[in-house]
Amino acid sequence: MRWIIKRLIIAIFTIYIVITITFFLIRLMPGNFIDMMVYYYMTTYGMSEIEARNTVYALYNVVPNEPIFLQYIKYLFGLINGNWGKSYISNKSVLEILLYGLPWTAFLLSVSLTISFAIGILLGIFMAYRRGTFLDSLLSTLSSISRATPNFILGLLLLYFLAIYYPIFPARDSYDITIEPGLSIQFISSVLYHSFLPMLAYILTSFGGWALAMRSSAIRVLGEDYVMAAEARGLKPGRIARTYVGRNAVLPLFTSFAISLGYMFGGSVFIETYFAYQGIGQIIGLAMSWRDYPLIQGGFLLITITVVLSNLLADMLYGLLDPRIKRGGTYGG
Amino acid sequence: MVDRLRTLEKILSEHIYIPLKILAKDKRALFGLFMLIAYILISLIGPMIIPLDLTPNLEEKYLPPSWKHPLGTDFAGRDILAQLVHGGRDVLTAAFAAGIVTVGIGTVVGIIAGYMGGKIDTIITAVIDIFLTIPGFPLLIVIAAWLLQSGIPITILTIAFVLSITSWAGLARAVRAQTLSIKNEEFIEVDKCLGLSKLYIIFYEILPNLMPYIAMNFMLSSVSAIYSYTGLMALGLIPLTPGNWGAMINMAQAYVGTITGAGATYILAPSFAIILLQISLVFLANGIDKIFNPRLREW
Amino acid sequence: MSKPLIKLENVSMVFEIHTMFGEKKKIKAVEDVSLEIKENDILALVGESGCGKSTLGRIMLGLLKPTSGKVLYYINGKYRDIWSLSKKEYKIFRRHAQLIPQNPYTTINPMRSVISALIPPFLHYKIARNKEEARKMVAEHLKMVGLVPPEDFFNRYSCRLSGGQLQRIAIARAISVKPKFIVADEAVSMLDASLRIEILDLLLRIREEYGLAVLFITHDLAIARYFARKNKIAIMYLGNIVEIGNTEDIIKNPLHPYTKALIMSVPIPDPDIARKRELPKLRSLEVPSLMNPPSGCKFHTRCSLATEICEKQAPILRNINGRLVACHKIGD
Amino acid sequence: MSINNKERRNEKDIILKIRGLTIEFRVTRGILRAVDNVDLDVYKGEILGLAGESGCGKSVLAHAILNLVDPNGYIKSGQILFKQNDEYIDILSLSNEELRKFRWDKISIVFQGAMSSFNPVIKIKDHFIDTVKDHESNKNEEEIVKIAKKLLKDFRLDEQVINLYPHEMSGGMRQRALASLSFILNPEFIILDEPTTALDVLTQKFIIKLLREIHEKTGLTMLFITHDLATLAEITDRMAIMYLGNIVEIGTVRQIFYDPKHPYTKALLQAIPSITKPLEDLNPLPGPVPDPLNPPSGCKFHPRCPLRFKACSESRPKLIDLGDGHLVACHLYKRN
Repeated sequence: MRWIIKRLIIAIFTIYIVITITFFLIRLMPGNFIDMMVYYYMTTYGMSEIEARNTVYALYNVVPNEPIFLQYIKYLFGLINGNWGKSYISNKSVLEILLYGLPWTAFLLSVSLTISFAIGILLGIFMAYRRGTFLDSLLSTLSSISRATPNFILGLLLLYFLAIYYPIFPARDSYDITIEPGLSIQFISSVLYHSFLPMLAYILTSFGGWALAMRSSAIRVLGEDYVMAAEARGLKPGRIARTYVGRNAVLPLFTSFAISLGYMFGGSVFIETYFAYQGIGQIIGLAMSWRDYPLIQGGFLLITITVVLSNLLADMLYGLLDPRIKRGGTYGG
Repeated sequence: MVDRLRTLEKILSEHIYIPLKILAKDKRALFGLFMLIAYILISLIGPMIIPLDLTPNLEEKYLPPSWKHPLGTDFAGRDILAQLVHGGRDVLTAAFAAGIVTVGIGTVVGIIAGYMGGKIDTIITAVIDIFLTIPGFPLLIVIAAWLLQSGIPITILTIAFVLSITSWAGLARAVRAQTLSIKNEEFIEVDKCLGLSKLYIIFYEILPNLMPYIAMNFMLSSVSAIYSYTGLMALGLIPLTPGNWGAMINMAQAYVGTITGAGATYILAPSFAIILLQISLVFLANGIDKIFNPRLREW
Repeated sequence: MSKPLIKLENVSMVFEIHTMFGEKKKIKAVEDVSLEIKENDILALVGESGCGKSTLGRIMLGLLKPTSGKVLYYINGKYRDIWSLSKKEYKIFRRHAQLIPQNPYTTINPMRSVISALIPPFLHYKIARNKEEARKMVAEHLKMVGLVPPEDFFNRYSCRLSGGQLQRIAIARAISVKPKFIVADEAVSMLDASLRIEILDLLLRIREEYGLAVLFITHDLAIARYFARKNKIAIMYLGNIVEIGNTEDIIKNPLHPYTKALIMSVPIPDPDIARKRELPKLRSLEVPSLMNPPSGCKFHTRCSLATEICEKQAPILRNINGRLVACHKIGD
Repeated sequence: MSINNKERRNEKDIILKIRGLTIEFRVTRGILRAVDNVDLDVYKGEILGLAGESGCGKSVLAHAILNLVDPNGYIKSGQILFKQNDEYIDILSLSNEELRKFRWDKISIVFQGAMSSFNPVIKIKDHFIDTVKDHESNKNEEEIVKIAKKLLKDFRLDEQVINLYPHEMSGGMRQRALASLSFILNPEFIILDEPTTALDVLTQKFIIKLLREIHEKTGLTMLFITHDLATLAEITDRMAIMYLGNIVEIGTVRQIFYDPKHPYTKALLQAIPSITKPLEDLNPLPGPVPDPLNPPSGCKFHPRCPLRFKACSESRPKLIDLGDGHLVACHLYKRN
């Protein structure tokens, strides 16, 4: 229990740190960002200085001549109350824009992550059992290639070959916009059809990392005495693979969960931009090219919160799977 | 003179022949090593042989591969191979610089946390945990956006530094764990009894055991640096460097020729240049333990 | 006999363990131990795993600072607490007290060759003026511990050496700085039975030549008897010394109930004798946890003689027939 | 006690026959022959001790009886014959499924590292349940738990232990739990691979006594493997001594301890300190242990043997019977 609380505290602290970074990055770093922005608006859009200044202050929730500490507190409370600032491109609330994109990204990533994790684990345990064979070295090579290929390049190639050169799959959008969104079969199949290539890009570039991690973890477990003991007891091979090898080998993989999810979220900026898929990634990509800072920061914050929460979930799952965490302590000597 | 030659022979055998012999057992790592060397050589020597001419020559645009243009030409009739060769230096410098900075920060922080222990360790571990959870690439975008606006020039070194901010924590954690376990080994206790200094213990006892991690992480940080650097450039989120493979991808996307298929090599060439480099680094990283492990050295 | 070289006065060691879930636990590894080792003498410290004997050895070497009590070392004509020595004096103590650890495979760094692990002490104390001289000294020391020709061993790593060879290297490394006091912590317990006597004989010979005082830590009474045949044995149980006396006296006539049980349990390589021996009478088989040790005499939960007083009051070491025993039930 | 049992053993009482067993391992520097052409008989109802120093192949040999070999090792040749209904079946030629069903049901094994022999993420109870279910699928969990609790009690463990995870028990408790697990399917033969090595002396003594009691009560055949000759003196009926993959001597426990024939056995017995033996009787074993990858020619002990002569380096001696069932592999002896 205390362990969960500790993880929770670290999670909250991480989010707090990220908020603080985004706040101070803009306000305290050299080059006086606010003045720069005012200058940018003046030159780019031909505003007068006062006009530009007011626009910038409004966009970033800045009250002029207010002590920085007070601004900071206000910023924090603003965030908690859902006031994440306003987007400069659309003049809409940042949180509103992001929350529109979140479900699409969450859908894309969670399905891709689940599938690649599952493929990786099965492949990894298979390679571990067949280690040293030709099949193992072939699959390891494939996994290394998967691990090494940048997802944006694969996404681009898939887009180029399977959507543009041979238009088998749609090249843009998360669903056919002529279909009314709803729980109709038409809509759902359209969503799946549109998400196929982006998911493929994620899965093909991330299963390899899991597979290699699982392979080495499973090889380590296969060398453990309890696996040989299980074989000696005449347990069925399936049971040994699942309860003895699989379960113990999966445990260390949970530690790399956050890193991998963060990596995939990073990739979403590319994938969603290329496929014009209306998730957070595309929003951030657009915000970046428009220099829409409130939106960029909001997006970063939202991604961080998602990653931190998913990580907390992974930690809890880990606690459930590993009794050494759940019940610590030794009985007797 | 003879003595010097003998030393040279010893160094060659110790640092080149034996590692290669060991690496030869792992075909993939050997492939990775040779490819990496090839990339470095091409980036160093290539620009001297193949000149880069960026003046547009619209009569020659979207030419298919030929003897004159082995990889064809781009939308402005410029040789693709020349751009590819000239861009390598930029990518590799950024990658290795990021690798060095990452490894430097990660190793120092990890050793301090692991060796000192106590409160310092608790604090550093918490920082490591936080940095591991913060999604690196999105943070990179925020920092890049801020850099663009703040007037700080974006050079390869700033990029390397920014890339390392998001990737040192993984190595620091591994180094810390390793340091902690070595610290309690009996040979360290014996060293302490013999009165050998902390610095001796860190440099001569702990560091050699960390070398595989350090070398492996150097490769892997380079991999993620290449990913971020070329990726950001491919999306046009940071200023383009002419010839940089990411920049080539960016340009290729922007022009219709690649969609019609006439300039396919313009998008394929840099893509495969990046993929192949990444694969070589990953292969080498996976095989690196073999080079450093004395158990495998003494056949 | 000669004067004590190192003395422990009421030394206790409490470890605070932070489990990975943030809980704090206290472990009393060593409790109120007083003993001394004379110059050029051997004390065998016998106890089962987890009784605190290794911790006690680390305390005597100055590797661990006891939470209470003093470690006194005879230096420049006086007994001085090793934790309040001047820098110069500490350097002398540091050179005098050395360790031979248990696991031969971790006595030198597996990533480093034999020569690179053996040279630094010679240079550190300026015993050798340069590397070349240090190499010669390493060769001499390797010869002294029976590794010939020494040059064959210079560039080897621990993975290519046998347990016996590595333990010889550990001895060579410990004596390289000409110490006066050595803690041998289970120095032969990981070696094959056939090698043990050989290494013990080597250690005895070196001890004789150098005039070393040795704290010989082991869980094996037979080994302790062999090594400390003319000297003393101390028996340890859950952080306390329960009995100290001359080796043969203790083996032939143990007084403390724990020592008795221990001696009755030692396997004997003689089928006729082994099968006639009885199982020691114990109230319980479970060794209590150090995190939650029994009150009074720590052995009372298992002792068949235990009465009320044993649960309430911790016995102190008393002199009984020229031997120190900590038991309420003996000698009255 | 069967210690003075001098009767000639009957050929048909042999429950396990090992014939010409050779096991090799692929290691970085080459091929290591861990078990080299070994013949061994185990009689029904006896406790046979198998002794040897680390790396002599005794554990490899014992594990091979259940056809368990590390992934980098393989059984090169030989037969392991187990008597079932008056017929011998070769364990090494069983199909995977037959082998799986054979294991634990006929022969079970108690491994050295009790800590690591349990799956850390499941309870003790589940180890019993998994084992029984994969052999006799008709038993329900309650029945299994009931039997398991009884077995744990036989080994003086509290019933509640069954609900603990392995890491929640002490080393002595785990070792006893592992021993009770080996009885769950009522095997005919139990292999004990250094079952007491990691334990403290008092618990060790207790477990030895307990095993002896159980043996006398049930007449179970046991193979007891250890590097500690002293422990074998207390528990076994017969002993086999191994050196570098070969069995060099087999005899009753009294024959081995009071009348050892092989020079290695003699030297080994002289090198073990004891609290009863006079110290002057102790002698270190001469010479270094040879590199197992390059074993000496002929008799593998000859470089260290004080009695070696020309034939010793030329041909490998075979095990010969000296009468009384005392077997020795040494050129000093001629067949009786």
